[in-house]
Amino acid sequence: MDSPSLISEGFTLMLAGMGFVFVFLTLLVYATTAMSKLVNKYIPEAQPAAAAPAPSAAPAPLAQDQAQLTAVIAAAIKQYRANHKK
Amino acid sequence: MDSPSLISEGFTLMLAGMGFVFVFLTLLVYATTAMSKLVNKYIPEAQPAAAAPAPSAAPAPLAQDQAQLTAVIAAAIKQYRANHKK
Amino acid sequence: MDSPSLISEGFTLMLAGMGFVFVFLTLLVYATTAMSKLVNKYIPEAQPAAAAPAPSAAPAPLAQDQAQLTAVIAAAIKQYRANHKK
Amino acid sequence: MDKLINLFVSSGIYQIQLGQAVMIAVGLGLLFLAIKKNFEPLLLVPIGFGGIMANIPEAGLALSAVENALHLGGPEVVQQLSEMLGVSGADPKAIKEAYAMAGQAKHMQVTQMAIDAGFNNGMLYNFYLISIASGAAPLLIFMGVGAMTDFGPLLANPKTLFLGAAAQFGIFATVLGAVGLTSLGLMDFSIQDAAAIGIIGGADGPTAIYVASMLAPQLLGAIAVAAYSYMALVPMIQPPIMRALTSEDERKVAMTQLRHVTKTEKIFFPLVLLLLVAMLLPDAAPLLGMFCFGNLMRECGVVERLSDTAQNALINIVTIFLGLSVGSKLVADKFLDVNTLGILLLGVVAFGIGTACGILMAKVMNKFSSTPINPLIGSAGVSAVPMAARVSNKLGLEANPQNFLLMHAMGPNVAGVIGSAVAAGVMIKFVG
Amino acid sequence: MDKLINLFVSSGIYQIQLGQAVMIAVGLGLLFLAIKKNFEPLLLVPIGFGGIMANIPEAGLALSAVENALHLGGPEVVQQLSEMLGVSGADPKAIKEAYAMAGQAKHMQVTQMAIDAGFNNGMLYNFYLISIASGAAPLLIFMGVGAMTDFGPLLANPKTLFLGAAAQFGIFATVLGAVGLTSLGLMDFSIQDAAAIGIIGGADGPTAIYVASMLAPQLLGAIAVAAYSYMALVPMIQPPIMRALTSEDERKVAMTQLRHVTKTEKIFFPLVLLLLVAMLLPDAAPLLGMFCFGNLMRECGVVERLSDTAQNALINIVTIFLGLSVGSKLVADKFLDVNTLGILLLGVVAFGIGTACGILMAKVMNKFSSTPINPLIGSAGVSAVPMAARVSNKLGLEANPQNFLLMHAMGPNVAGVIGSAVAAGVMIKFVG
Amino acid sequence: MDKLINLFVSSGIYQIQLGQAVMIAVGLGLLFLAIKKNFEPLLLVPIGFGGIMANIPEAGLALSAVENALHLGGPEVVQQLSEMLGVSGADPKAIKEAYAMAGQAKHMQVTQMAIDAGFNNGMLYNFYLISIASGAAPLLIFMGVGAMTDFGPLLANPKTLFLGAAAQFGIFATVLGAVGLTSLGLMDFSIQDAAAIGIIGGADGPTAIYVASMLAPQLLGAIAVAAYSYMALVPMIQPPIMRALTSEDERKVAMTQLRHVTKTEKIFFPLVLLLLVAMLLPDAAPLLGMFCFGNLMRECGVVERLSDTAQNALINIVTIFLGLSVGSKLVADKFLDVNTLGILLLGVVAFGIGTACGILMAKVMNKFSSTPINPLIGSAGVSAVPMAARVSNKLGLEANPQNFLLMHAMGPNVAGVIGSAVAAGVMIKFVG
Ligand code: NA
Ligand code: NA
Ligand code: NA
Repeated sequence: MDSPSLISEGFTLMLAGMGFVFVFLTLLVYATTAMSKLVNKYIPEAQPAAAAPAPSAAPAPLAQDQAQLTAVIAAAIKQYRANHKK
Repeated sequence: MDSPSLISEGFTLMLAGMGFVFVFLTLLVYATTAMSKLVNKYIPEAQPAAAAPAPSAAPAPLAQDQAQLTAVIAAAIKQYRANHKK
Repeated sequence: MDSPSLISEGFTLMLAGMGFVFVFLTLLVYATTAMSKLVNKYIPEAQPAAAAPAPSAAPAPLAQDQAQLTAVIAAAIKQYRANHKK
Repeated sequence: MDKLINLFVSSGIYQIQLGQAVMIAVGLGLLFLAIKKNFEPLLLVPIGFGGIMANIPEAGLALSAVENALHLGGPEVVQQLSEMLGVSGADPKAIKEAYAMAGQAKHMQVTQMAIDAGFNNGMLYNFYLISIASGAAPLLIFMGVGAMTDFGPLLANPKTLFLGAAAQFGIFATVLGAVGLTSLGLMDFSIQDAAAIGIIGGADGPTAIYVASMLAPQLLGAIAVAAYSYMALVPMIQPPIMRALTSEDERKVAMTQLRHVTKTEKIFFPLVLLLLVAMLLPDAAPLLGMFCFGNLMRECGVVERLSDTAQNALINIVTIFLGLSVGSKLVADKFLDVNTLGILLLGVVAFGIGTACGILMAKVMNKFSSTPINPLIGSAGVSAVPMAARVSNKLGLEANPQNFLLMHAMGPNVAGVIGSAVAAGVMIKFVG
Repeated sequence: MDKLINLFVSSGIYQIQLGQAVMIAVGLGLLFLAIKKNFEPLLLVPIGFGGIMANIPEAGLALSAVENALHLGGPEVVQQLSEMLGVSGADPKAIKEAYAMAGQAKHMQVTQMAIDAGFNNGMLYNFYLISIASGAAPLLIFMGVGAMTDFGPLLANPKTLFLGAAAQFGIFATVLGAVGLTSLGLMDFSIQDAAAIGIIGGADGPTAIYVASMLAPQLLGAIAVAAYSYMALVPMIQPPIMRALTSEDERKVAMTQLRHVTKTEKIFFPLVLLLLVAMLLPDAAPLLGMFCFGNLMRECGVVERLSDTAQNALINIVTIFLGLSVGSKLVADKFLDVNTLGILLLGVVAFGIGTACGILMAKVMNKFSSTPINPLIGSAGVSAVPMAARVSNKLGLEANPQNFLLMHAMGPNVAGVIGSAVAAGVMIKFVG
Repeated sequence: MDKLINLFVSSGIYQIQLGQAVMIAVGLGLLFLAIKKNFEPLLLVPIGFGGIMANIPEAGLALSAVENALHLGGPEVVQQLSEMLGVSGADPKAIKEAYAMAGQAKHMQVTQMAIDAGFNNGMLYNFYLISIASGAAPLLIFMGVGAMTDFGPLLANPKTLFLGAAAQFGIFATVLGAVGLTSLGLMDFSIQDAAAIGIIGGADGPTAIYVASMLAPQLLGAIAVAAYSYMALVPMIQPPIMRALTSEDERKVAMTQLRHVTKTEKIFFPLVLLLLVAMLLPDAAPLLGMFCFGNLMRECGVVERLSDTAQNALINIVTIFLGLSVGSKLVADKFLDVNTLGILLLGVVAFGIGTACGILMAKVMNKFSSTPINPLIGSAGVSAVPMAARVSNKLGLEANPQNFLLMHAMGPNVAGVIGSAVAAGVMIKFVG
């Protein structure tokens, strides 16, 4: 940046700033729109509690919950370590 | 205070303390009485929201509000600087 | 403890720990039972506010309260100092 | 087996000192007074419980990292501490004194060493540092009290401020008593100690704690216990004095109804008070400033949610920590001392003198006033809001069943809060 | 007698400097605006009161231990300070500058000396350290604001995010204005100062305080006062600009009803936003992270009690401390400066430009959009939630009594909060 | 243009490490479990969210000033750090190790240097310091839990304390398991680590966090996640074990109705418990002391407002900070380790063994007791209040639709809280 004048610093900040604000909010528009579409397609409101196919009896999803916790973390560790073998 | 005895320190503290408490609360009596008189004279209860003459339509006092903010601070700065010219 | 192996440390911790937990909770069983008995004997529910014999008129217990505060603390200090004369 | 023996040896029952047992009993006594006798329970329950916790042997909950190192550390640690502080030998008392005399830089160095040796501040000690040593808790409670205070009766009759002034004589007479006892060799109080003890006569908990934390932190436990206990005892301490100093006729005096006070006056009052403090006594600015701030939030009508929080969630949270922290000052070493008895004695004298002076002042004012003043409201000038005002009302009703003094007594009652905060400022100014 | 004279000499009225008197008047003025004119009273009441307390002569409530030592200490103390900082002579200004240039280790050493000499941080200074210097208070307020924000209208019409982006031009134009005034020699702002001033145009109090505390703490008082005052003035500042830039026909445009937004979408939105921040602008992570956290607590439906506390007790407590701490920056030395006038001027310009850009962007979008967009909702993009949205609604109703724009304007309104937090992140990144 | 490139290079998406991406996914997984599956949402929502924030690349929210300087500072800063710590070369790992080994004085010196170089503690790191490292947050939560706990059922049947004792075997068996896995070379736990992992079996969140913060802070994230997750899973983990160890007839056993417990007994109980702790196990005094204090506030009936605040505003505020702070320990470096899997595995084993021992103890007691004891209430001894008691009730109703065990199971349930706090005290005593 070799000591620009204050004014030019101001200009750069303005351009970078407004540019970034627009880029960020544009991406947010797309991300939000996509999220809404996916949510309304896969998790429609009538049945909001079923992220996985679980319309069976009560005890069934329970066993699966326990698995989910370990799965969430074990998968995380596995994937991480797989990618970190030196 | 050239090392007075503990007792004399206690006496001084008592005299100064009671003296000051009375002076302070006496002034507070006068200040409060004066305040109450002024308030009841200039800001009577029936119309408690009007510190400045503002009984006109809605938009009028608005423009004035903006001025008030700047006025409050600008006047402050002006007066201060006026008194600080070396 | 002269550097025991990790396993033996674990065993010791288990024995000491479970032993202590049982000793503590057993004592708590006895203490609680005793407390309940004493409370129900000396402070039965119908009259729960009378730890000292105070079923007389209103002013009487009042004078006694003031004494109680000083008594609580004065007795404490007295007993303490009595036992601390070197 | 070794571990079990070790466990027993380090258990409380093996290590307890007599003083700690006594203080645990005192803590239980305070809980009894609070729960059974309803002595200012909001403060005395946490204080009593904190006092018990502070005296649990070996737990060191009320001690600093350095004190814990000194108490629980082996001879090696103590040796290091004494070397660092330039004390020859390993006498704990000498080390503590050297520590107290040392400057901030040395304090930090010694504390770092204690932490490196594995010792930490106890839980209650940390609570104390944050809530009381910083000055924050009493000030926030004062803000909440301000948000709960209605200055209407005072504004309707500002002369009652004189009653709040007169009642503060209890404070200063007690200072004199404390230095007197010291001069007689019965007690051992410095002028700072005397000032902090005197403030008990202000009948105002947060003010007493604030002043004690600045002038005589080692007496804070006893002073706070005395202040809150005597406030609870106001219905017993005051009536005999009030009856002795007034005639039946005087007690019957009916007062003229208070005039209506406008909302605007109530908004201006805390500002007037703040400006007067700013002009005359900056040392009372933290206490009275926060008090006025709380009151302004209450009266201005536009920050309801802040005022609610100041009167509820915030003051409750602060009260819990303040109470436990005061309790942490009930450790045996510091509390079980003949000075504590002196404080209890002087405290009740302070209340008595304050009450008497309030009554006498009211009698004088009644002589010179155009409207009648019932001398019974003078005793309310010690503050102890709202108990003292209720006592005035009760004695008034006894003399004349149509004579409701409650609102008249609320004026001197809140004036007493201001009066003792001013007295506190003067003391901090002169001997702080 | 000596003591009484001493008392008077050290009283405020004897010691007050003109600047302090002026600032007390400014504080009273802010209280007037807050209480009488309802200018953001939740913040301006504590700020105004804090400002008065900060200027109480000799009390030093807003000063650090070192500043108090420098101001109240005798020549000996000042001498010690100057030696420790390597300043020759005892000019307070030179000592302050040397202190500001020194590193952390030296700061600690000097502070320890000041404490040893009997001086302490003022109450308001401690509040400032804990609430603002730590960054905690604005973040916690942002969390509470998140817990109060309904993103439904934004999710129903995500395009309105563009309006929230456009309105941020007010921020950056103001940066340019500030450096321009400096280049012209009228003011004296660094690029950091300019960035902090610009953020006033974000119309978002906590964001402005957060950025100012990081980039230009010496301007924090003026910036916070300007930000909150102009937010209160939005109903006056915006309408003329909105009328000037739109035709009667444009203001009459009716918008199609917003679609229903599901609970699940509302739960996912804060996570989507957080991930985008994580990927693109880590420097905005504290602000937007806490905002999203608050919003997730609100929407997820399983932590009601945490959400309630974040919206009530916690945000109220933090607001009290934040307000008093901002007030502590209204000390005369730092506030009574021509730069403060510049800040007030630039702030209103920022609001104006932001409003205009929002309106113009809405006009452009209306051209290209399949569904009609009323340009009046563009001005809501500056945030100032929910005032700006109400202004849009009001002008819409004036043009067409059946045209309710409130919910439509809430989209850009909350988009403006996100937009200015992003702008804050960019500024901290580049000039922080 | 340079600035925009610079912005991209320093953006998260360019800098993210695989571990961080994985941990963000774990955070989202925890939020899913909390929100969708209702796994202890009050803690897991803040923990999950905090975990995501902690892994935002380049933001350093969970890192100390020194760690941030090491990670984000240029080679010059790293060089300075390594010189100050006496490390040759600039290997970050070696510098971190040297820092960990250094004493308090050196820590301060290095931190001052990092701040001078422009780096600061991250927001979450500050939250962690204040809420967990100080020990305050778990203790305050325990106080709130005490204020919510009704000891009536326990007082009606004190023998159920034995069930709370037996169920703690899960804790110590797990300690053995952890050191066993280490001896087998599968994991790498010290005895401190093993103790902290064991405490998961106590089924008590704040106790687990308190112990982990003292004995194994580097494992705190995994331990807290395991503790809260398994508490949520109690309705799945316990029933199979309970069915396996009891016959249909045993499950049908009806228990005699609990006697009435007086208010006075309830007031005395926390004091009895406190005194026993004071005498026998000072190391459990902070945990059980605050628990008893909360309970005394609840039962004494004279400090309603403090009790309310402890159960609501205060515990909620503390929960928010505690959850975010635990989340800050989910940084990739520390969490993504095979030890975490070991902790998850050992945790569920601990719950299982505790459940089994509680049931077996209840069967033994049923043999020797004059009144019948349904073995199903034994499993409630692990605590996990009130879930475990509900599970006992549910299985009882399945066997006998007239058999309501809920109140009977509340006795061992709260006994389990005391039991694990005692176990925690023993562990801190022996390996702390
Ligand atoms: Na008083
Ligand atoms: Na904005
Ligand atoms: Na347990």
